[in-house]
Amino acid sequence: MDLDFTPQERAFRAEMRDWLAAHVPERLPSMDTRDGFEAHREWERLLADARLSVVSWPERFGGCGASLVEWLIFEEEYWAAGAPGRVSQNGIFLLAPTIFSYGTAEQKDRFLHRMARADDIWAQAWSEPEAGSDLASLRSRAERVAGGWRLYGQKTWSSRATYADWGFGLFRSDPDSTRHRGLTYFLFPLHEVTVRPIVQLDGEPGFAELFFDGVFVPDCQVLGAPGDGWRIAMATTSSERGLTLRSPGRFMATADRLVRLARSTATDPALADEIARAWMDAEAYRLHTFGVARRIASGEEIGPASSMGKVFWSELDVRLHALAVRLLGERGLLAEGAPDAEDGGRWLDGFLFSLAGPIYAGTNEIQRTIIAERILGLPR
Amino acid sequence: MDLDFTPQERAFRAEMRDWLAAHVPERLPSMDTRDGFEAHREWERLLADARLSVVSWPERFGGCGASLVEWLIFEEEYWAAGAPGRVSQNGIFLLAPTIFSYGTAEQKDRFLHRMARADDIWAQAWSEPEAGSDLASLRSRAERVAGGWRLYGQKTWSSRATYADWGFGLFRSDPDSTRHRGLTYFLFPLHEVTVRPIVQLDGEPGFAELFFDGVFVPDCQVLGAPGDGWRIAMATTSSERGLTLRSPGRFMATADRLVRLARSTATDPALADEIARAWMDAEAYRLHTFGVARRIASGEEIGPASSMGKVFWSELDVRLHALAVRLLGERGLLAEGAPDAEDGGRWLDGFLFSLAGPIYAGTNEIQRTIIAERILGLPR
Amino acid sequence: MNFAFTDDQLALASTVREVLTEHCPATAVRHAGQAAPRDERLPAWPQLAEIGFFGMLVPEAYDGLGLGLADAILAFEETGRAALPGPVVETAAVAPALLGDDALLARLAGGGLRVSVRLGDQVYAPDADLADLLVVERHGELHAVSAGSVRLTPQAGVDPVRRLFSVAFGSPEAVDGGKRELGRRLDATAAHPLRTATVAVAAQLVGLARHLLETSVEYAKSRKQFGAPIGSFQAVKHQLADVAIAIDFAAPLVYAAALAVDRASGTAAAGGVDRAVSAAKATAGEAATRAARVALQVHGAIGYTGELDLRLWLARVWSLASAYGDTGVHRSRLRAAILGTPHLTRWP
Amino acid sequence: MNFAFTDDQLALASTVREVLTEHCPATAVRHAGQAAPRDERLPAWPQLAEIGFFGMLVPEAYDGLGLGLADAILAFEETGRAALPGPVVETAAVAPALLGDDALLARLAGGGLRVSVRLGDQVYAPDADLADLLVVERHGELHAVSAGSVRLTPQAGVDPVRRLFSVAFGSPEAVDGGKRELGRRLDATAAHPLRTATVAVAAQLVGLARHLLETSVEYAKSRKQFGAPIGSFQAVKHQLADVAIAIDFAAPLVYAAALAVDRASGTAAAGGVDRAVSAAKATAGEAATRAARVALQVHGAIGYTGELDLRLWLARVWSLASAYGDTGVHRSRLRAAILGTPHLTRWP
Repeated sequence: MDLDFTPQERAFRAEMRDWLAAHVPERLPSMDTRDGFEAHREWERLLADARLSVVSWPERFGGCGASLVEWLIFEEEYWAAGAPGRVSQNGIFLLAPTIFSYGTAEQKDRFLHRMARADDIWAQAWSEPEAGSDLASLRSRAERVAGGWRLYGQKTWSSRATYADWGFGLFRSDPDSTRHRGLTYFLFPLHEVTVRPIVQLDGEPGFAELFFDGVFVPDCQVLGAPGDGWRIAMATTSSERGLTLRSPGRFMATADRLVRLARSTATDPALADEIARAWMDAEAYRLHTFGVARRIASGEEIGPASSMGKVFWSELDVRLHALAVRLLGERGLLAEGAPDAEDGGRWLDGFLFSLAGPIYAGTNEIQRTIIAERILGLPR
Repeated sequence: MDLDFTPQERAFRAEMRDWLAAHVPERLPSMDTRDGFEAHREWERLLADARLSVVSWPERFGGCGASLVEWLIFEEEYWAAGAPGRVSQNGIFLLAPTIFSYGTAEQKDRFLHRMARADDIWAQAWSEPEAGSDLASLRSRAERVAGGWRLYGQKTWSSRATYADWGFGLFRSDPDSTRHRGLTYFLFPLHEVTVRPIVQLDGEPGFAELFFDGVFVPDCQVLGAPGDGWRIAMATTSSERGLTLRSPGRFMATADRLVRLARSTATDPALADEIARAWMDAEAYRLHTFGVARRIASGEEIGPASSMGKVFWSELDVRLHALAVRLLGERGLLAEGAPDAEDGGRWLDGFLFSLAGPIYAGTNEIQRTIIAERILGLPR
Repeated sequence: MNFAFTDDQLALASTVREVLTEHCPATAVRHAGQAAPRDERLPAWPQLAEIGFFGMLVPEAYDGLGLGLADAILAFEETGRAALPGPVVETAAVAPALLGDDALLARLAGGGLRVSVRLGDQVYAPDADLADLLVVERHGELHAVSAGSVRLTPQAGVDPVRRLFSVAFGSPEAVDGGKRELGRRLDATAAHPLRTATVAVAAQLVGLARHLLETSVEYAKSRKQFGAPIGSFQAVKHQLADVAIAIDFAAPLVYAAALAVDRASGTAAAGGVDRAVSAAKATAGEAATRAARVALQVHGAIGYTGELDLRLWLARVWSLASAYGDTGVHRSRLRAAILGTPHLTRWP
Repeated sequence: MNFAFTDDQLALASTVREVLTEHCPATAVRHAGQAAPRDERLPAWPQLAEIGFFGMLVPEAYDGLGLGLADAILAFEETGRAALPGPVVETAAVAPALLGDDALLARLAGGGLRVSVRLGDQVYAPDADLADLLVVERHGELHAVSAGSVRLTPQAGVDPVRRLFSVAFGSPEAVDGGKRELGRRLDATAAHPLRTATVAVAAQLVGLARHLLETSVEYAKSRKQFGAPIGSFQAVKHQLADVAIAIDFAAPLVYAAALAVDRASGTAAAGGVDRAVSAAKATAGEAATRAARVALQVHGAIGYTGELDLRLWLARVWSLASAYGDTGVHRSRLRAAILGTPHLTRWP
């Protein structure tokens, strides 16, 4: 057991740090505005030119074949440099792992490189109005027609869908099926779907509703076998919950910013205590992730253990941001545009965003039940 | 609305304070030892001589007819004076309200005055090995015989039973009944029952198991109607959970002792913050109780609202003692008899005792469910 | 000793509640967060004026009701429950304490004068653009100025309804010179008005928390997941029960603080009253913050959006929890008061 | 970067676990809390000596295994899981760091020397009556004395097994004079030994917490109330899940602290290592304390009594959580280290 980076890993870190120092732009407008979305797409393209948009992917799809530890290093440096949020993250972290595992050679060639270059930006379409946490109760359906399928129904909480190019989600392809059976995984262009933006707490349309009234999807845009969607989607949501989406770098950067803020402010010792603790918890999450990365690298299945990480990071993220808001007093609740807002209102944005953490990708209540039943073995 | 005591209430407080200052003994040995039990009985008799063992009872049963507010004042003064724990409390607070409501005139005359004088000390016998929180699943049974009943079965967690004189509890008198129906409330002398002490965390037998193998109980020792035991016992457990047993005085005295301890010790500000908060919570519990007392005095039924108080005081009590233990560092875990123990080990005793609070008289999980279903109206 | 509200106190609150139910529904609150015209940003204000709401704490000699803060505390709680827009606390609770014996009091009591303040550690004046009169503490002195005579800079924040403004003085003449009525130094000190503001806001937080709990309970009864109402799951039940407990034990501290403020009114300093005020604000702020967190968790993603009005109540909780000292500030004051006072006495 | 235990490290822990399963069952722990004779209070000690446990951290030149703390950390975790009686950490982890290059090391490695310590802010020497050698810090100097040459006063506490003693020096000659072997001043400073003790105890707390979680899960599966196993109720599930999460995120801090101590061994002061040590102890102490609270809540009244052995594990958690600085002490050190350091760097 050690915590020493290899010379190669150290060199990789130095290279990333230099590149980011030279290229990270000033703060971009919100990716949930049209201009901001395109600005974020440009940034993704700049990353892609340096093969840094998907460092862990093979070179032929636009990556640079980085190891898991190198990916974690990249993420640490990325967020420490104050680089923009990733507008491509739904595709890269939720869909791509499924394409790598279950896609045809043609699908890989058609979609992955364009995704890496942000030529296609993807939106997820998991939830439905009556199926939030309970994905198995999906009702949107797919009808078999010559050469493909027609999609009907409604999806909601589709993040990025207002401005994205493509969407992915599950539809009930066998009308007689119930629960987990008979669901198929579809890929569809969003311009053929009716998209209704949903305004969030921060006033921007970070989510949208999608309405399908018979949009045609050819067979080549079905991922995996028809009826097998649930199983391969579970691999995807496990990516969403597990290591891949929530690298420690983001929380470490937030914790460091919080500590800098506390040092520059007169901080009550009781509040300072909570801040120090949150910083330490970010450290715990990092160390925990190094352990998980090691297990993944040796071929272990992480499975339900990823639920532990989900609960921990989502509650840590709320705490980090809530502490900053408290620390700033009345100024903590100022938004972008307010002359007195600290750091352009990023703390408030981050606070509101963090509150969704314990809800999405399986609420923390569901995660705790998964831990109790599938890890501890308690009865249903 | 006001928080001003009347001249009469202020005079009552002054009188109590003077009497207690003159009479409260040095710390008595633990009431869960034989000597300690008898020493506590003597103290109860001293209280009774001054009509202070049951201030709110009518004079003919040994009390002085105090109002509810006066009783709260008595309790504040009692605990602030550092007076001993009440060895008679099971009888006074759990059984007596039921005798007052459902007992025959003969039962009142026979039991209440002797209870007030600690001539009889009572032990509760609610739980059974397979029925802890779920009282309705009791299995101990009563068989009808000429002139009375014979009791069979086993009870557990009977507090004070090791040295007490009498016991009270529910037995299934209708063999065909299930759950809440067919239970009868019996009063029985403990010397006819086999008592096995249970050693607690603190090493003393605060609880005991009771074994019944056909002990005869005459009809005059049945409380209420046969088969009606559950209903009248519920009135009793509501007393245990509600206002009567857990007056704020005890927590206020603990909070004051904690603050004095913190003032005499170098206290980290983060710990000081929690201590100040716990003191304030004791204040909140006191104010809340003044409100509840007012509602009871105007004839309102408190009902499930008493569950709120149970959760609050039991968790506050744990916090108050855990804070003192933390404040004392290594000395916090010393027991009575250790030369360095603070205040004769009372903080550790109190800490261990407090841990039972969230468990007994209906676990706090059950209380939260009661609040959700019966106060908020959430579905079962 | 009678720690229960009188029939008069209950009747006042109930009247306020009826007015707000009719004239300040959620749609009006939502609209107030978008609307530009003044009157659309002040729903129910004319009706509240009619029932004497703005004169509750004004002496009868000036056409007010001559009540104490404790008499009015449930009425303030109702304004929180309804998330009533506008400088409610500043006009109805703070201004009477600031203006003292003053000709403006009668106008205030009649609902003809809206007031915003920036006192003590306050950084921004809330709803200052809706106020006729602004009272600002500057170098330890209180100045009453007309809203037009100072420069107000909007500081956009989380709450689109309760807007914050920084205040800058345009020209020296605007202060202490100007018209007799609107630009002059006040004799009052900020201590009592700040206590009043803090307790009235604490009451609003209790009201907000009650609304959030009720709304969450209703949602949990109707929303189904995994084939059952989510309110039938123990995890949801226990979170909501904890909110109910937090509210039930915060409210008495707020009511007791109102009594303490009334008793101390006029006297300069009283350790007991400041302790009671800080206990009220710290605890009410925490209860409401918890109610907000649980409401969001129970509602799930939809609570987060403009689809529901929930977000307006959430934003108000955050906004008021930080107003007049947040939980942390008041808890550190409590720490000093409780651990730093050699002879700690309880009240009463 | 390979933050996973090697096969050798895992094998050592597994051997220790097997020995403890066989020779230190719960009955032996219970008996150790009652027994007077020394050997009955030290179950599994001879067998642990045989497998070289007490020489893990002793250099090979002195017949030890020459391992680092990180190599042995899982073995210490196992001693926590079994609630192994006796001065385990003081003998196997602290003494090698204290005695340095010393003839006693070989005796220690062979299991022939039991050690207790009172260093730094420690008030009491644990299990001092079972020790041959006592190392006491006094006026900033470390003295090794035979247990017989000082006055030990038992300080009865919550844990009947891990007994605490105050230490008083009977006669001045006993110190610094006396026999060459047992009464002399040591060259070492307390910093490194204390770090080692703190991290080893943190590992024991993780082990205790794991045992409490397993025991509670088993009980929750079998105990029925309201017609179902209590482990099927969401409220119980979620409390146990939170314990699992707390342990899962405390353990890596403990392992990283062990690596940091090994890296810093020999050097005088290193901010990073002290921060890592405090993070480990604060977090492990809190995880174990939470495991104890939940265990008691899940077991109900019976967990509170001598009917089950649970109370021995509860008492050990409380005892070790307060040893070598409790969570509050270490958190205030962390606060100073994190907020007081101008250039905070992470390790590695």
